[in-house]
Amino acid sequence: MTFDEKYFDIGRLDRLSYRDTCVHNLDPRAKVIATMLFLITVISFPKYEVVALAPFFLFPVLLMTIGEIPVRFILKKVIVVSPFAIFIGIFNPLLDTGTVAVISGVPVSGGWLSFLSIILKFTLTISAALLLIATTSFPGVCHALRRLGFPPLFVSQLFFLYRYLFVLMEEAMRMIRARDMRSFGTPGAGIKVFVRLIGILFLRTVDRAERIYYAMLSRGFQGDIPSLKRSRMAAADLAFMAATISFLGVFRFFRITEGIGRVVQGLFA
Amino acid sequence: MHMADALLSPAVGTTLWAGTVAVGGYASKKLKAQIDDRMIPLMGVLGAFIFAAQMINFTIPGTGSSGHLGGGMILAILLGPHAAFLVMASVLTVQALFFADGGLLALGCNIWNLGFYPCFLVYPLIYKPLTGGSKNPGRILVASIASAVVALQFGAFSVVMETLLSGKSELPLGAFVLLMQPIHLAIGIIEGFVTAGIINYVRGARPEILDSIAASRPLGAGISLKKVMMTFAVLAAITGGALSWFASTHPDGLEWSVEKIYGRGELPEQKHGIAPVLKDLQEKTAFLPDYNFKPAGNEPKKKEAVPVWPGIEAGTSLAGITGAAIVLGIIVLIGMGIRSFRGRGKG
Amino acid sequence: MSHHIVDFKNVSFRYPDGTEALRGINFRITHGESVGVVGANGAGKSTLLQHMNGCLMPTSGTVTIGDLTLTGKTRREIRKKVGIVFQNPDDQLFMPTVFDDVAFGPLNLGMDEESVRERVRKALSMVHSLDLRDKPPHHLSSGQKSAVAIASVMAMEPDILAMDEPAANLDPKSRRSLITLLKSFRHSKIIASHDLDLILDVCQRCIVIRDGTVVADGPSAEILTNRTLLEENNLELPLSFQRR
Amino acid sequence: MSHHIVDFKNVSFRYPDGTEALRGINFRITHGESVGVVGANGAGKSTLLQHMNGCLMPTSGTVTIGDLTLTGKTRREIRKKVGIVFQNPDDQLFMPTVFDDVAFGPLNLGMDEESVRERVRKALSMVHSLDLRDKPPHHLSSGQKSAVAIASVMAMEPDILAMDEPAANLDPKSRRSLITLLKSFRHSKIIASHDLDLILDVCQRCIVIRDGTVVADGPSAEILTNRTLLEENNLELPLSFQRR
Ligand SMILES: Nc1ncnc2c1ncn2[C@@H]1O[C@H](COP(=O)(O)OP(=O)(O)OP(=O)(O)O)[C@@H](O)[C@H]1O
Ligand SMILES: Nc1ncnc2c1ncn2[C@@H]1O[C@H](COP(=O)(O)OP(=O)(O)OP(=O)(O)O)[C@@H](O)[C@H]1O
Ligand SMILES: [Mg+2]
Ligand SMILES: [Mg+2]
Repeated sequence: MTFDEKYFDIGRLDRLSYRDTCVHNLDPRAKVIATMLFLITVISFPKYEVVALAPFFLFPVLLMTIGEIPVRFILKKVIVVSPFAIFIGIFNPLLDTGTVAVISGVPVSGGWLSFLSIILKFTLTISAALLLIATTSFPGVCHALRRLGFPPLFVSQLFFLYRYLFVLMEEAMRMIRARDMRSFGTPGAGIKVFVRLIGILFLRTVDRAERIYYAMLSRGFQGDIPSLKRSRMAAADLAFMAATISFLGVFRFFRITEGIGRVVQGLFA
Repeated sequence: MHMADALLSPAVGTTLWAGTVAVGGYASKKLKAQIDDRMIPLMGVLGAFIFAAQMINFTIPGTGSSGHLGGGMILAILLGPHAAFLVMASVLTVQALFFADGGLLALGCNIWNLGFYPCFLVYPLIYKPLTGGSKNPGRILVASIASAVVALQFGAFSVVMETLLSGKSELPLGAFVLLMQPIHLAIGIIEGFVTAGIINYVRGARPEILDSIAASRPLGAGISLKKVMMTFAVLAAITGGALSWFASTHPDGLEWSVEKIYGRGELPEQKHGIAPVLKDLQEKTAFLPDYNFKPAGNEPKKKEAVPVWPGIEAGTSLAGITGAAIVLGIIVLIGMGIRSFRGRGKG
Repeated sequence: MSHHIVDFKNVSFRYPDGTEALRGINFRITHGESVGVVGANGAGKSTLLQHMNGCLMPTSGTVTIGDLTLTGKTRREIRKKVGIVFQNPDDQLFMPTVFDDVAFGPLNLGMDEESVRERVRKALSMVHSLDLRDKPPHHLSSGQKSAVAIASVMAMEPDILAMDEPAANLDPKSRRSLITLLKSFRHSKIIASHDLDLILDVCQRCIVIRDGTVVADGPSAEILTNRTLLEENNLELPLSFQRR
Repeated sequence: MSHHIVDFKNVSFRYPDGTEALRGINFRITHGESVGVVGANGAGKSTLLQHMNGCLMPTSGTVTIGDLTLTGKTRREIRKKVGIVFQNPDDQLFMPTVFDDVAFGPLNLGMDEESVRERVRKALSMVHSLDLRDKPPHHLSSGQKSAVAIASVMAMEPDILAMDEPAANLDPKSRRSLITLLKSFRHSKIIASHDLDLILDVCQRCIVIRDGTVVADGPSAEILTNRTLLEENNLELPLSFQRR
C-alpha cells in the first residue's frame, strides 16, 4: 500500500464507526469480550479442521450486515494483509502430503487441509478484528479496555496515538510530497534524506507534545486522564454476549455442520 | 514480521498475551511511580510519530527496494525501556485494530517480539554498555546497529518458535529459520543505521530536546540488570511451563517439527493441480539445502490413507463438505436477507 | 471583583536554550477589559500568554491573577481562573472525541457526572457545535476545530480568557463569526494576533510588544492608527484603514 | 509560449474515503497570468493545487500543463515545470542548512555543481535571504522560513508557481514583503488564500470555489467587490474595502 492509501484507509474505517445501528450501539465492552472469545474459539480448532469452521462465518456476516459495513471494504483489507499467513501456510501442502481424508474416493493430503484451515481462520479472525473497530470506533474500544482493567497509562497512550495519528500522518504526507516534488527520481528518496525527514518529524513531534502538555495543564490536568462512565451494560448487551457465547459453545463442541450434511445426504440417498 | 492469528494455537497465543500483560503491567506500574506527567502526552504523540514514520519509505542503497523504520529501538533509546514498551504496545495495538496487521490474539506475540526484546533485553544489555553514555556519533552508530540486529533476530526467531509451537504450519524449523533470520539481519542493519542517524541528527539540531526528554524520564530508566534478568527468568519460567504443558497435551505440535528436522529427507509427491506452483516454489526454495522436493509432475498416486490425526477424517468427509456448503449458503442468505430487508426499510 | 485582574510586574523569561523571550514586562488588566497583544514574529506574544496560567513560570518578576501570585503552589488554582486557547486547535483538542475533549477540564475540576454533561452541553451550544459532540477532532474542518477549542476552554468557566492567534486559517466568514462570539463574552480577554483588524474589532485596549518588552500600551483606536509606531514594530495599519 | 499554460478540464477528485473534493473543475491559465483561488474552509483549494503537479491525480477529467497531459508518466516532467509552495514551510525544509535545502531540487535535476551554486545564489537573492545560506532552517523565524521555502522552489526555475496560503502566521510586515516579492515574479502564478487583500494585491484574476466547483472566475477587482457573491461563499469584502 502506498502512504496515501494507508492513510485514507484508516480514515474510512474510522468513519464507518459513526453509523448508528444496533450493533454500533452495543456496549463496547460486550463487543470486545465477544470478539476475543470468538477469536479464541476459532483458533482453538485443530489444524486439519475445515468443515466445522463454516458456521463461524455467521458472526462477521451478522455484524457486517446489521452494522451496515460494506463487505467489499472488509474483504479488501483482509486480502491486503494476507501475504504473511499465506506465505507461511503455503508450505503445508508441500511438506505435509500424508493423506488424512478420503472424500468420495479422492484422497486429500493433510497439507491442503491445514492450509485451507489457516486461510479460513485468517479470514475469520481478521474480519472480526476489523469489524470490532468498524462497529465500535477506536475510542470506544479504548474506553472498554480501560473499564476492563487495562492500565490507564496504556489506555491514555492509545488515546493520544489515535488522536495524533491523523495529524502526524498528514504532516508526514506533506513532507513526502515536498520531497518527491523536488526529487525527480530515486536520489531524493535515499536513506540520508529519509533520516532527515524522520528527524525533523521527530523534533516537531516533541514540540507538539510540549504544546499539548501545556494545553492539558491549562485544563487542570493532574497526571490522570479522567473519563466519564459512558454506559452501563444494558439488557441488550447481556443478551448479545449470551447469544455469542452459546453460539460459540454449540458450534465448537458439536459437529453440527457435518450432521446437517449427513441429514441432507440422507434425504437424497 | 507480524505474527498472525491464523497461525497461532490458543495456548501459544494466550501464553504470550499473559507475558505481555505481565510486562506491560510492570512497566506501567514502574512508570506511574516515577513519571513526570509531561511524559504522558509525549509518549502518546511519539507513538503516533512511529506510526507516521513507518509509513515513509526510503530506498535501501544498492537494492532499489524500500525499507522503513521499526521503532522499538529508537523509542527505548529516547524514552527508556518502560515507556518505550508501552508506546510500542500501543503502536502495535493500533496496527492490529486498524490494519489488521496480525490480529488481536497475535497482538500478544507481536508486542512481545517487537517490544520486549528491544526495550528490556537489548537496550539495557547491549545498547547501554556499548555507548556507555557517550554522545560520540560513531559509538551510537555501532551500538544502534548491534542492538537493532540482535533485537530483530530475537524477534524473528520468536516468530519462528511461536509458529512452530502452535503447530499450524508444516514449515520445518531449519528451513523456517533460514527464511527468517537472514532477511532480518539485513533489516536490522538498516534499522540500526536509521536509528543512529535520527539520534545523531536530533542531537546535532536540538541537543536540548534529547536532554529534556532524558531529564523527564523516570529515574529507574537505567534499570538494574538484576531486575531485568529476574523478570526475564520469571517470564521464561511461565512461558516454559505453559509450553511444556502444551507440548505434553498436544504432542503433535512438537513432534512433527522434530520429525521434520531429523526425519524424512524426502517428501512424497503432490497432487497434480499444483504442479506448476510447486515447480516455481522449488526454484525459489532451492537455497534450503536440506530439503529437496521431489520433482513435481509425477502422476498423483495417493492411496496411502494413513490417518495422521486420528478422528480427523471423520469431519472431513463428503457429509462434512456438504454440510459446510449448506451452512455457508444459509449464512450468505441471512446476510443478503438482512441487507434487502434493511434496504426496503429505508427506501 | 479582584479575581478578574491580571498583573504582570517586571516579568522576564529566558528559555532553557538561552533565548531571552521576555524582558521586564509590566501591565495590568482590570475586570472585564479586553486587550490585544500585537508584535512582530518572535516578539514574545505566545511566551507572554503562557505565563498567564503558569505553563511557563517567570524567570524573574511576578504574575498576579486576581488575588493570587503565580507560584508552583498557586498554579493549579490559577488554571481554574484563566483559560487559554492556543494557536493551533490541533494541539488543544487532544482527546479522541469532541465530547471527551470538552469534558476533560470539568472532569479534572472534580465535578460529578451530571454537571459535567451539563457544562459540555452548554459550552458546545455556545459555539453552535453541539452536533459535533461524538466526532473525533480530526474529521472537523478548521473552523469547527477552532470553535470546539474555544468550547473546551469555556467549559471550565474561566474568569479570564486568553487566546493566541485565534483566527489563523479561518475563512473570512468563520473569522467573522469568531469575532462576534468573542465580542459577546463578558470575560476579561487577552488576545494575541497578527490580525490587527480583529484586535481592533474585539479589543478596546492594545499592547505592542517588541523583543520581549512592552513598547506601547493604550486604546486600540489610538495605537492601531499610529503608523510610525506600527511600522517600527513590523506591523502596519489595519487593512480596513488602508483605503484604496 | 505554450509551456506556461495550465488547463483543467472537467477535473473531479474523490478522496479514497469517499469525500468528493473536486467536482468538474474547468479553467485555463495562460502565460504570465496570476490567479487567486478563494473559497470557504474545505472548498477544495488545497486539493486543487495538489493536482497541479500530480501530488494527486484526477479521478476523472484532465489536467494539462504546457503541452503535457498529467499522467503517471508525465508527472516527473511536469514537476520540473510546476513549483508548489505549501502552506507550512516546515514541511518543505528538510535539509540541514538553507543552502542544502535550496540545492536539493537542482541537484536532483542532475545539474553540475557550478550551475547548482549559481542557481541557489540566484534563488536566495531573489527572496533577500542570501545571508541565511548557512543557517539550519529550524533556527529561522517564520517569515524567513517562508522566504526560503519559496527560494527552494524557485531554484528549480519552474514555469509556473503555485502557493497555498502563503501568508498565514506572518506578521504584517513580513506579509507585505511577501506581497512585494510575489508581485515581482514574472511567472504564471496561482495562489490559494483566505487573505483576500493579498489576492487583490497580487492577482489580476480570481477563481471562487465552492464544494469543489468553480462558481466564479474573472478579474479580481470585480469578483472581490461583489459582496453577494462573496457572502454566498463564506467570504466577505477584502478588509481594505470595509471602510470604517
Ligand atoms: N521552546 C522554545 N525554546 C527556545 N526558544 C523559544 C521557544 N519558543 C519560542 N522561543 C523564542 O522566544 C522568542 C519569542 O517567541 P514567541 O513564540 O513568544 O513569539 P511570538 O510573538 O508568539 O511569535 P509569532 O508571531 O511568530 O507567533 C522567539 O525568539 C522564539 O524563537
Ligand atoms: N486527506 C483527506 N482525506 C479525506 N478528505 C479530505 C482530505 N483532505 C481534505 N479532505 C476533504 O476534502 C475537502 C476539500 O479539502 P481542502 O483541504 O482541499 O480544502 P481547502 O479549500 O484547502 O480548505 P482550507 O481553507 O481549510 O485549507 C474537504 O471536505 C476536506 O474535508
Ligand atoms: Mg506565537
Ligand atoms: Mg487548504
